[in-house]
Amino acid sequence: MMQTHPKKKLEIIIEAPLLNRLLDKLERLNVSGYTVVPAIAGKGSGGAWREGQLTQAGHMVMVICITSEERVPEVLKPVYDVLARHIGIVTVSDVQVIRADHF
Amino acid sequence: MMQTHPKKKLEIIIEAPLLNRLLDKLERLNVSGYTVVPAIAGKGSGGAWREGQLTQAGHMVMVICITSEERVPEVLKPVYDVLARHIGIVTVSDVQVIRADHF
Amino acid sequence: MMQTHPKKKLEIIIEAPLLNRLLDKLERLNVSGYTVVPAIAGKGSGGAWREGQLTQAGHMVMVICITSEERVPEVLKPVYDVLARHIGIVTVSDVQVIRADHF
Amino acid sequence: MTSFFALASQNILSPMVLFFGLGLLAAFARSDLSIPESIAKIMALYLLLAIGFKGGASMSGVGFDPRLVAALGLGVILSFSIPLAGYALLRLTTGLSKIDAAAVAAHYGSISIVTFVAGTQAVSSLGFSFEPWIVAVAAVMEFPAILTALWLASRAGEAKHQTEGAELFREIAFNGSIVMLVGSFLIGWITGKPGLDIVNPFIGDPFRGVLCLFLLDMGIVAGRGLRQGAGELEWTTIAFGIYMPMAIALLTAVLVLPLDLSVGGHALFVILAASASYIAVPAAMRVALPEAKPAIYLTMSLGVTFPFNLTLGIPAYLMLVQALKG
Amino acid sequence: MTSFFALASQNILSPMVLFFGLGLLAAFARSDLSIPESIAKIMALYLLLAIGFKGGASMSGVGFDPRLVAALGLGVILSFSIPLAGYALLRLTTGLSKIDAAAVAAHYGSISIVTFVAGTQAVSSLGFSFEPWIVAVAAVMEFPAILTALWLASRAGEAKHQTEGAELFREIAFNGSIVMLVGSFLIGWITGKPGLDIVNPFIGDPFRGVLCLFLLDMGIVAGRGLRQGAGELEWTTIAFGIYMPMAIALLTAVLVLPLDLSVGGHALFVILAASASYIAVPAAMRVALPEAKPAIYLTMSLGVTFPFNLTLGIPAYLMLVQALKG
Amino acid sequence: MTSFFALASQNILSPMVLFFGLGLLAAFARSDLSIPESIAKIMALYLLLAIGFKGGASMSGVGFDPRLVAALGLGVILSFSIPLAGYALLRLTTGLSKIDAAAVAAHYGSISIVTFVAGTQAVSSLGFSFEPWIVAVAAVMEFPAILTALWLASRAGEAKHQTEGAELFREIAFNGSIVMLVGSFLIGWITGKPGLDIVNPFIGDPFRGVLCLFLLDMGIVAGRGLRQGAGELEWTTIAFGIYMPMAIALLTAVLVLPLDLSVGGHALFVILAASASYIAVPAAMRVALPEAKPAIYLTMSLGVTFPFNLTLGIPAYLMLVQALKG
Ligand SMILES: Nc1ncnc2c1ncn2[C@@H]1O[C@H](COP(=O)(O)O)[C@@H](O)[C@H]1O
Ligand SMILES: Nc1ncnc2c1ncn2[C@@H]1O[C@H](COP(=O)(O)O)[C@@H](O)[C@H]1O
Ligand SMILES: Nc1ncnc2c1ncn2[C@@H]1O[C@H](COP(=O)(O)O)[C@@H](O)[C@H]1O
Ligand code: NA
Ligand code: NA
Ligand code: NA
Repeated sequence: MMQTHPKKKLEIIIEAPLLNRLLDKLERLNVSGYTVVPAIAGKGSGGAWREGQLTQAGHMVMVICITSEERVPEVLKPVYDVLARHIGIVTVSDVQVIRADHF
Repeated sequence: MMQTHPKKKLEIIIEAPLLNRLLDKLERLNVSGYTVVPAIAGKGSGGAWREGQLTQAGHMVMVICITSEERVPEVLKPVYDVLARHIGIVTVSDVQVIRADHF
Repeated sequence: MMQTHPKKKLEIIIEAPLLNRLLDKLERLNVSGYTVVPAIAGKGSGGAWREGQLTQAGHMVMVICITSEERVPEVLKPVYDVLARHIGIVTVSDVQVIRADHF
Repeated sequence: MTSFFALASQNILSPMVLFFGLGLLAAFARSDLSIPESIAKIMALYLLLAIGFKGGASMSGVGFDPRLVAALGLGVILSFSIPLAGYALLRLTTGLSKIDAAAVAAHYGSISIVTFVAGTQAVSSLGFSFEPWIVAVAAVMEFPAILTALWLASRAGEAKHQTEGAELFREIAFNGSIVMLVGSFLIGWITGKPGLDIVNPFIGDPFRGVLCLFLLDMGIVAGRGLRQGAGELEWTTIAFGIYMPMAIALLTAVLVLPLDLSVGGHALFVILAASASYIAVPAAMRVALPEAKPAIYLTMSLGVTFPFNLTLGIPAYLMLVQALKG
Repeated sequence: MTSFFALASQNILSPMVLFFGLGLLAAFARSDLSIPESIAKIMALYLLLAIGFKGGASMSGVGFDPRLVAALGLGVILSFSIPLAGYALLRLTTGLSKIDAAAVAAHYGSISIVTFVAGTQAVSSLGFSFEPWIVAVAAVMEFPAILTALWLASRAGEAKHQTEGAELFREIAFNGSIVMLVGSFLIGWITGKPGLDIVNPFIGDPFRGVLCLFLLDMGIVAGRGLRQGAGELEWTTIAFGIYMPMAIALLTAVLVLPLDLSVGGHALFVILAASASYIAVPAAMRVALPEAKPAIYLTMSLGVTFPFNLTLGIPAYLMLVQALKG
Repeated sequence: MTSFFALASQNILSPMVLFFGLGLLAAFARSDLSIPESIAKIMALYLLLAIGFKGGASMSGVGFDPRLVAALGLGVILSFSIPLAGYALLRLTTGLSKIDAAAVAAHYGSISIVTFVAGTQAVSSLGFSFEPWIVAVAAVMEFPAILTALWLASRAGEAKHQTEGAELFREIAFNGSIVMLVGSFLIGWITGKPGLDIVNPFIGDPFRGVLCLFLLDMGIVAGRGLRQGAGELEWTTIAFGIYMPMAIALLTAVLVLPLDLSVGGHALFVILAASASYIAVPAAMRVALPEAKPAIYLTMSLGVTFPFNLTLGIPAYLMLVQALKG
């Protein structure tokens, strides 16, 4: 059987015009990595949106970041600062990974 | 340390031509929000598909919906009705969120 | 209340040029299904990348595969072989599904 | 017969058909050649815009043609009734389930706009002209066939779409292809020749080049479908994909005779009727008859009937009409 | 007035405006007709490239026009000050919050390049020519309005963007639209007529056809926005979307008089000033004033003011300028 | 030398090269200007279709040219052997690992179709014509270099791709670029002049405009790569990106002499050999030599060699060939 290691998965849904700032923050925090997935539609307290609005305003993307449990608080705080005034949500969940050295 | 709150994450993989109906259902259920992510390929009991088929038939999308534990059953039921005769799958998992008021 | 069943969710982030090989492997393993989601940007030990690089090299995609707990080890092993020399990460997490027969 | 070979080889050796063949080959060789989905989508809209606008523009200034009404009526009747015949044939000759037979039959009652476009190219390149409003016939034939299929399926007790009926009807009637085709037709009609002058450098001259690229994509998609789906089809089902369009063509060629269309218009009507949908109907089937297997109906219409019509069908129907019209 | 009706109906019955209307209708009918996002984006870049390049190319070889400097200055002043007036009016006549009023006002100080493009088509089709550098005025008017809005919001104590100021400024100044427009203008200027000959088959002849497709998309997007957003707007807010551009047009028409531009150039300046942004400003607002509601400002600029300008505004401003210039 | 400056500045002041420069600037200024990926992909396919089709069409009707066979042979030999020289140089002069050296060297053995296209524009604009089949040389030079790199890497004991060999070979041989280029060439050849007349309004006239847009995108991508990757490269590695194409050009210019091509054809052969791949080879390297760092080879070929060839290289090679051919 293959050995797995517990990690945390952060999923941050954020507006496209703010993506660059979030990624800059993550890089300054030295997270080991992240992956950005596009979204095509959504709804939240600010109303519904869907792809193809001419402007990127309101258009969301999802940032996935696998990190170790210990690092979660120090990452959540600044991420929250970027999101605070803007639209977006953050979830944290448990995952298992194979290569622990990678994260 | 930042306070987090337990929620449930629903992930619904559904055929694109049925997306509008599912979203209508979710809105009538008054879920606080959802995000739709595109898929580009997949395989299931109905065979394999990949992007670029001229028709949207068979093309899947993934709807992500964070909601409170209590609401899961009342959301699952009608979602299941939309999916029942159609192709698609639903998963539920545990997540932590920062701002509980949002959901 | 609707009956749910525990399953495992594999998420494999892998380079686009290798996607076909991974999918071939998964098919030979007879997994019941998978869904592929595009990524538009990312960062890892190999540096940062974003969409629009002319070549697909470095471009990642995410493969989501829901499977039963028992099957995880036999699937992880060959997936790991495809990834070993290449860039990519794998996570495993717990989910609940509605229709157990489907997986 | 020499004449048919001449016609067919002239048709097959056009850049459009050769690019379709290139796409097929690329798919069979498992090449990673592919056209991005957004491009395929905009090319499809472009073809609808161009064909609709040109049709509409050539209507303007022309007096009302009473044959239009008869042609529209005939188109609707054909679209409603072809699936009945198709369903019966499939149930008799193949092992398809009721629901699959109904779904496949719906595709043959509806039409393929790209087959129509390829037909206009073939007809024009032989020097034939055609009634501009024939494109309106294409629009009305798109969806009656879907209703017949739903009726067949509900009679078989397998579709329970009562509650969703109205919504489904709206979705089908206002689907993007129909709105684009009819809208462009009307705008072309309203703006006439001056309007056409404005958009012609976009929809006129480059049209056939875009068509080549679109057919390349269709070849890739059809080839992939064949690779995956062909093994699952019985030979009697595959045969249906060849003889059904020919039978429809024969029937339609005769039924259209009383309308006294030009040779080109007559041939295009036949080509329309003999073509099988692969965009609008599959999408409707997923929503309305999800139990029907897409692998079957997509392989049939896109993998078997479309290539047949594009290569041999169009010249054959053209010869048939020429023979009939003396 | 007959003359205005003639002008307006000629404008409305152009293929461009009719395709915009088709898009609106499709959205209202909840059709699934849609243009892929990547296509909308490349068409927007194409329009900027074409309009910039042509402007630049017609500058080359022409002696320096001192009125250019005055026009640029006037454009900047208008872009800075229109939001002040807009903000005051909105606070007086509507229930919008300070932050929403500032955000909406910013859109009216900035410009809409597609309104400008539609204006050039209307002006040219009536046989008027215009100063080629007017497109440079479009470029400088894009973003001063954003700064005014930020100042208004910070005075209202609701924006705290000190730390991000420099980064925000860079983002706004180098946003894709401005880089594309200014860059193409300069390349057109440098390469002149020979450069234009090279790219003209791409940016010249097909231009109006692409514009039709782009306006179709804008109609769809505007229609969707109206369907969702209109209910949430007071009628005083909606009225602002109509009378504000007219007021700006009147003011600008007079202020531009001393520059002694051609009728076409004068009218285009007025059209620019009266137009409202829906690409650059909304994106800037999301970053800088995220508390402002996009549903309000997008519905106003894209759903109310853009259609008004496209259909009635442009011919009205043109008549106004003709009247003023005698 | 004045003549070189004249040639180089004429080349650099073409809209194509200026748009590339605009893209570079936009990336350096961290502008959000970007071309959607699907558009970049379809423009690349469009360029391959156009260049292949035109080459093929001008072959048709022309008697068989025995020099074609010799040229193809020479192209294959160069593509196989250039990586050997490149590998040796890189190992001697830079600190690159064996695997990185092999990967970088592979890029210089293969070719860049956009450099070739830019070369045809430069050559034609000076009034030179060229052998139409030179585009076939481009096709055969695409991938032998990859095999050499794999052999170098396996000798270094770092690649273990035995099991995947056949699959890898198929992937490389049928990659989308090659299928599109060769397929269009053959379709052009089969359909000849009549075929060209059909697609020319699509692939002919707008070609250079599309090329401008494509080069804008390449500038953006190259600029981003340089911003991220340049810091990580030693100056000896960067120098290789400049002197290696010049050395290849010199060698090729001499080796091609016995073929007795036209000045234009000779120059294009040299441009092909001196160009470095940035689409097909990187993708192959990711699959076959994943340990090699993409940041290194992409920055080298796209960030250093491509801009050098586009601006100074092409005119220099052209002058070299003119001098050699007397
Ligand atoms: N409960 C939720 N589940 C999933 N996505 C959500 C949820 N709430 C909000 N979102 C996403 O976040 C965006 C902004 O949400 P909001 O800030 O509530 O307007 C929405 O457009 C959705 O894409
Ligand atoms: N086990 C699975 N894991 C992830 N996605 C799946 C799975 N099974 C099915 N899917 C997705 O759901 C679609 C329909 O599945 P099915 O209904 O089994 O044909 C497939 O095309 C996949 O995109
Ligand atoms: N910690 C992480 N969280 C999410 N995605 C990651 C992470 N690390 C790597 N990735 C993704 O995997 C790709 C390759 O990672 P690497 O092998 O570390 O270069 C990156 O470009 C990211 O898209
Ligand atoms: Na039919
Ligand atoms: Na304005
Ligand atoms: Na080379």
